[in-house]
Amino acid sequence: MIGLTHYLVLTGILFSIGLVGVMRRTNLLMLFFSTEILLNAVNIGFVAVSKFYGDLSGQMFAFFIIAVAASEVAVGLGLLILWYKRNGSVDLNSLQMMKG
Amino acid sequence: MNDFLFIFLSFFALLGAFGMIVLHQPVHSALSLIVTLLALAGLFALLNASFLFAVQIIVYAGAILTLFIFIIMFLNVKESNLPKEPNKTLYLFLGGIVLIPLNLLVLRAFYAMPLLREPLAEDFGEIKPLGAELFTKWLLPFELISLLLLVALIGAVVFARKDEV
Amino acid sequence: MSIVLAWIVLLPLCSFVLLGAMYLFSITQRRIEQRYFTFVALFSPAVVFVLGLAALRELMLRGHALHYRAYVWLHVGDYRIDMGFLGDKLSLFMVFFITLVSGLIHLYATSYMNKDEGYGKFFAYFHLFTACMLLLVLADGPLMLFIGWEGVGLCSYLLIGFYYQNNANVVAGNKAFIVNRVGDLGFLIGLAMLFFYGQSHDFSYETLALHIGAVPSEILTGIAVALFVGAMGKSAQIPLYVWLPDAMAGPTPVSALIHAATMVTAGVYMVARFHFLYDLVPHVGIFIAYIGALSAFFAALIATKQSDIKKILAYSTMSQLGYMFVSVGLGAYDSALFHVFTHAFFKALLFMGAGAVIVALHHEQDIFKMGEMRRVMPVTYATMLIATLAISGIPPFAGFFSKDEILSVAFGSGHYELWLIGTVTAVLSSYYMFRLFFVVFEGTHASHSEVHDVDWVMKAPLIVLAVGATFAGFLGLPELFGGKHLIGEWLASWRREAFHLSHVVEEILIALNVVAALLGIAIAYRKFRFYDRRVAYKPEGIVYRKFYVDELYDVLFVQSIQRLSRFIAETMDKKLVDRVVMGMSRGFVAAGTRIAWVQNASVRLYAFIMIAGIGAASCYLLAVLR
Amino acid sequence: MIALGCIALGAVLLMLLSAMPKVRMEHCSLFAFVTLLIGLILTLTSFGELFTFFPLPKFFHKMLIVDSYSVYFDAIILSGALVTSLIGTHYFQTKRHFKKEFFSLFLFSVFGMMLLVHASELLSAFIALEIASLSLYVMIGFQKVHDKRVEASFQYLVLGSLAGIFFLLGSAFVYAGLGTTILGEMGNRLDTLMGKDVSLVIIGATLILVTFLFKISAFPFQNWTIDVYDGSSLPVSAFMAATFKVAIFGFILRLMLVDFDPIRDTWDTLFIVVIIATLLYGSFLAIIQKSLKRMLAASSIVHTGYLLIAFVSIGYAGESAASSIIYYLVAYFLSAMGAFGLISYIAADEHVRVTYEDFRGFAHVHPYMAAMLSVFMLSLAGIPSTIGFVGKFYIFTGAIEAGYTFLAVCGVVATFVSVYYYFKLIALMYFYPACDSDWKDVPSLKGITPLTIGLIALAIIWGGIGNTFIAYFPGVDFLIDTARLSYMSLFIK
Repeated sequence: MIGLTHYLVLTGILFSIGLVGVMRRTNLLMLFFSTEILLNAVNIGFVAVSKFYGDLSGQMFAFFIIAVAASEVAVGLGLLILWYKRNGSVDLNSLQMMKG
Repeated sequence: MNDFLFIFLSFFALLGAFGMIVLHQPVHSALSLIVTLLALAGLFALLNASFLFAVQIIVYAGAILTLFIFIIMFLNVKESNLPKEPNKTLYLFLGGIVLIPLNLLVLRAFYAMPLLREPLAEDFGEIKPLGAELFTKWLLPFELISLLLLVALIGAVVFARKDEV
Repeated sequence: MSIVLAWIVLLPLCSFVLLGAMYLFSITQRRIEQRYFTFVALFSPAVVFVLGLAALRELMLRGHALHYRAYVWLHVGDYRIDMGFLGDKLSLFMVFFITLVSGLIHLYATSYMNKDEGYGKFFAYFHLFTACMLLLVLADGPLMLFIGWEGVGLCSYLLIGFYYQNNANVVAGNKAFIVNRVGDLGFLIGLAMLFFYGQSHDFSYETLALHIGAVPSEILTGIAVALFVGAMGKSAQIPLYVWLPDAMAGPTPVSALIHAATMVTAGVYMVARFHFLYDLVPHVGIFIAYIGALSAFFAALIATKQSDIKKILAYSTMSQLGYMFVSVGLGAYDSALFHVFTHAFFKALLFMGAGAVIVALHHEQDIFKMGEMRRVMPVTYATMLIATLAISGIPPFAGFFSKDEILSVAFGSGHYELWLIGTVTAVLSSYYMFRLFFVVFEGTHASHSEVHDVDWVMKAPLIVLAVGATFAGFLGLPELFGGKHLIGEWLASWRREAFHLSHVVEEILIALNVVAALLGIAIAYRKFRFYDRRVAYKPEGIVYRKFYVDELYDVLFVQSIQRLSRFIAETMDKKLVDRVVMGMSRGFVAAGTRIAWVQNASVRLYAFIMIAGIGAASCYLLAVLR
Repeated sequence: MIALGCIALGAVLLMLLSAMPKVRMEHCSLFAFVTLLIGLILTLTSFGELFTFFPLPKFFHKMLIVDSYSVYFDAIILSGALVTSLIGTHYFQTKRHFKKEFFSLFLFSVFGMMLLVHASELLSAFIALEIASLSLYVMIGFQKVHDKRVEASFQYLVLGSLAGIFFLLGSAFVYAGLGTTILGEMGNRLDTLMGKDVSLVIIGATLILVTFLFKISAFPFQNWTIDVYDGSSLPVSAFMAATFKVAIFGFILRLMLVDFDPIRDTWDTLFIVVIIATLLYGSFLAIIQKSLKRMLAASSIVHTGYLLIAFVSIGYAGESAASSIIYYLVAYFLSAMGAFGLISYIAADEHVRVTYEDFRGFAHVHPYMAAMLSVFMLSLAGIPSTIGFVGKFYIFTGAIEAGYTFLAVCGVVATFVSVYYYFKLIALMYFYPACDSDWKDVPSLKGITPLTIGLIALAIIWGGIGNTFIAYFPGVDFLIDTARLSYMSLFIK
């Protein structure tokens, strides 16, 4: 019988994969992809808990999180284009002007 | 049947996510991500969240991912221009190690959760009660989201437009 | 009436603001003539001196301490800290001589700084210093004392680096700053501990003294040592003394006021102020006394080999401060303060005399390039002679009585080795002081040209101080000479226990002191009375060979002592102490540079650190949650 | 509440106005200023009273709360924003890259911060946080011509959204554990669960804390601080350092005091480690910096450490610790705002007068500015007779009262070290001869910006000395008493 726990474990694993993605990828685009995975992992968790309690709040959360994700992506992609036009690179390591 | 579906869908979700972080080409990663998102949409359906199921497919897979792919096409980064990612496996490994405690912690917490489920209302997760809830109880966040999107809009415009100065 | 205490502090502060504003106006807008600055600069100290006298009179009339609570500064719950001023016998005694000496030095400085570009700025800082010093003395609690403490420090750095165009001065200012940080850290820790353990409803000396008995004695020891570390820094004791000789880079009036007469004695004052604490931990007192004795001896040794007139005086200041710490350490706070009092006169006089010589010789500070100044500046010569006699401990000059008292306290306490060090130091100090005196004022064949005497504005304070240096000692005339020990009576509550010595022993001690001083003078006379500048650099000249006694001395004392003092001056002082203190700050910077690699602007690394942090937190939670 | 609406309305209106070609940037700046002023006046009308209520419960369902506590924070945030707009006037006028929309975003971020303080539900709080953060990201990257700005913006965006996700995950856990996300109700549920296993809630709350530790730049989430502050334009750095921290503390204090009170002990050890590491890291970094801006950024990490000391003390000395946090926030806000503002006024360009060395002998050329800068440095270092000292004093006494003597000692040591890097500037300005560089482009002391900075300097000294010189004029006591009052308003049922 699949219960809440299994969904939350899925959340945990997906979240970890997302975090590894953030740490591993140097491509700036991939950074946003990883962020999306992280957000989706959280969504699954919320919706599962929502069903568990029979309370719609969790689904609301998921709904709002999608909107938040969209807005972050909008700004992030704007910056990305700006950076690419300027430096011709989507390499995270090109963002290392300030040191020390 | 539900159990089988869960295992099937979560397998694809994880596979897609894993593919996303190991594939080198942005387009491949994006496609892999779509697999995850669709699998998750299926899981939403399993969880009686029919509205979210639709939103996930329409907004996430349909809009956000399309935006990503559009950007990928727009930038059209050459293979040679793609960032070199040395020591990939090392980072994968290191990242895995760092995350072990967090995962253990999560597992530990969840096994303590009761498996009892409260009986669900007949129409749980359908669009009508969801809409009613959204526009009564959750009115404030809903309005706030509109402001957030407005800010994002201004931000995107500011960054993307040409400078007149 | 006790509000006068607040005005004693506020008035110099107001004149500081006024002078500062005038100076800023003068350099940015329109030039203000120097005499206006002079007027403000002299008016305020004079009034403050009168106010100090008024407070003193009030105290005598009332018979108990004046206490003025200006306002509540902070209150946390029912705990409150007042901004208050305490005028008891100790603080008003300090105020008396501080205002007197500082007034005279102000007058002197008007001539010394004449036509200097930073005339206004100099006096603004000077007044700020006076305000802070008076605040330090009049504070009614440790926190206010700390404000004054930091304030005088700040002024000291500002004035050391006054001629900031010269890089050496800046380095000296920075050095004083950093070394004093080390001391202040100790002081702060002491205050924090005192605050923590001495908690009651407020944080004034009065309540602290009442509640201090309840504090465990190990803690008290810690507090006492930590506070003394602060005193070490401020009063230039081993090992935190390295800044004082370098501090002589400042203008001479600064050296006279801050680095001789007032600020450096703040450490002694502080220990005396916390006598209720130090009385409970006599073993810390012994430690203090030893540090003091060693500082006195080391400094005196170093002084015998110096050639810069102000450095000699700086080491001598350190040496005299050592005496004071011997005395406070042994619980004879009154004797220490008596020495602070007499020392203020003769040391200020020495510095001002030295300043006059320096001005006369167009800012020459090497004593071996001076000589025969007696003829050119007789007034300075006479006053310097008085001051030198006073510091050497020749009766009836001021230094004799106070030094004798300290030595007899050391003897009476049973710590004979302290007494012995003190006496040997006395020989050394009379030696190096007369060495300086003979070389500068006597000697033969001086080659300097174009010497002019200084004007009377500079000489007048010298004469006043010379009178003080001659007669100040009579305020503490021992009973042996049929006098009443006025200062001893005035500060009677600042003595832990009385040491009774029989009259015979006292007479012997006095005789020994005089002999010690005369011995030092005699050696100096032999070596330097007819000091000839031309043969100075030929030690194997015939004149020196004739005296076998000299040779003997040379081998027995001078050479070995020279070697020792050179060792101390060069190896210990420069390499060890300097390196340890300055090294600490450098080490910190180096460590900072090393960890900065984490700050390499790599987002990925930052994310990794974040997630690793979360991982660590999870480990912790895994361990804690059951 | 009305103030909140006023700011939101102002932001939207300003956005619409900035589309009109006739409206110039000066107008927008003025409009933003007036909006903030109205907001502040509206806030101050209920300042210092004890009350709490949920506005429009029918529509907002206890997701928004208005009490003395939030009003107090509103007042700080609004005055912070107001001061930013005043001291930024000169900067915005001389740097041509600021457009009209900038002020709209500015108002939006102020709105987000105020909302965060008023939020009484986790998701609303998150959205408020996102509004504030997103506006800040854009504000940082606004001067697109500088690569540095874009990079800082990018870095903040990436790391900020990563940290934000932990908030969401944490809320999911808390929701799983408690079944609600409304503040107050969460506390009640937690009380009924006491004695049972609440590890899910603890983990969730820890993850929520992560986000806040990130935003206030505590160890190990602090690396971005220096780069982002350095990359931002000075008024924006000042705004971030002073105001954003206030808002964050406003929310997290409410969460900790009202809801997670029963489980707070779990974090004690964790916090002690975090505090010590934060103080150490910040001190070390601040010492080695050559650029003033980076030094201020690094030292803001140290100040976070001090604030966290008070934060852990809450468990044992609730009232005094909470009010000391609030007071310290005011003190830091004034000092940092003054320092950043003055430097932004003096430094003409990105590469002129940014390092310590550039200020060599500054006092001999511009004595008034040097004096003000010294006041700010003294206050940041916590030297007595400045407001910074009083703030630190309250924090350390609170820590000692709560039994964290060791932390207080660490704090004192960090303060002591901080004297080094703050006084270095004072020493350089006063001890050395003026360097050869051209001082002509330093603007003279005219206009609204220097006036504001001068007033801040006076306020700092005022706050440090006390208020008994002129009776009935609000001073330290008033601020502290109101802080206590606002603390009490949290517990009105």
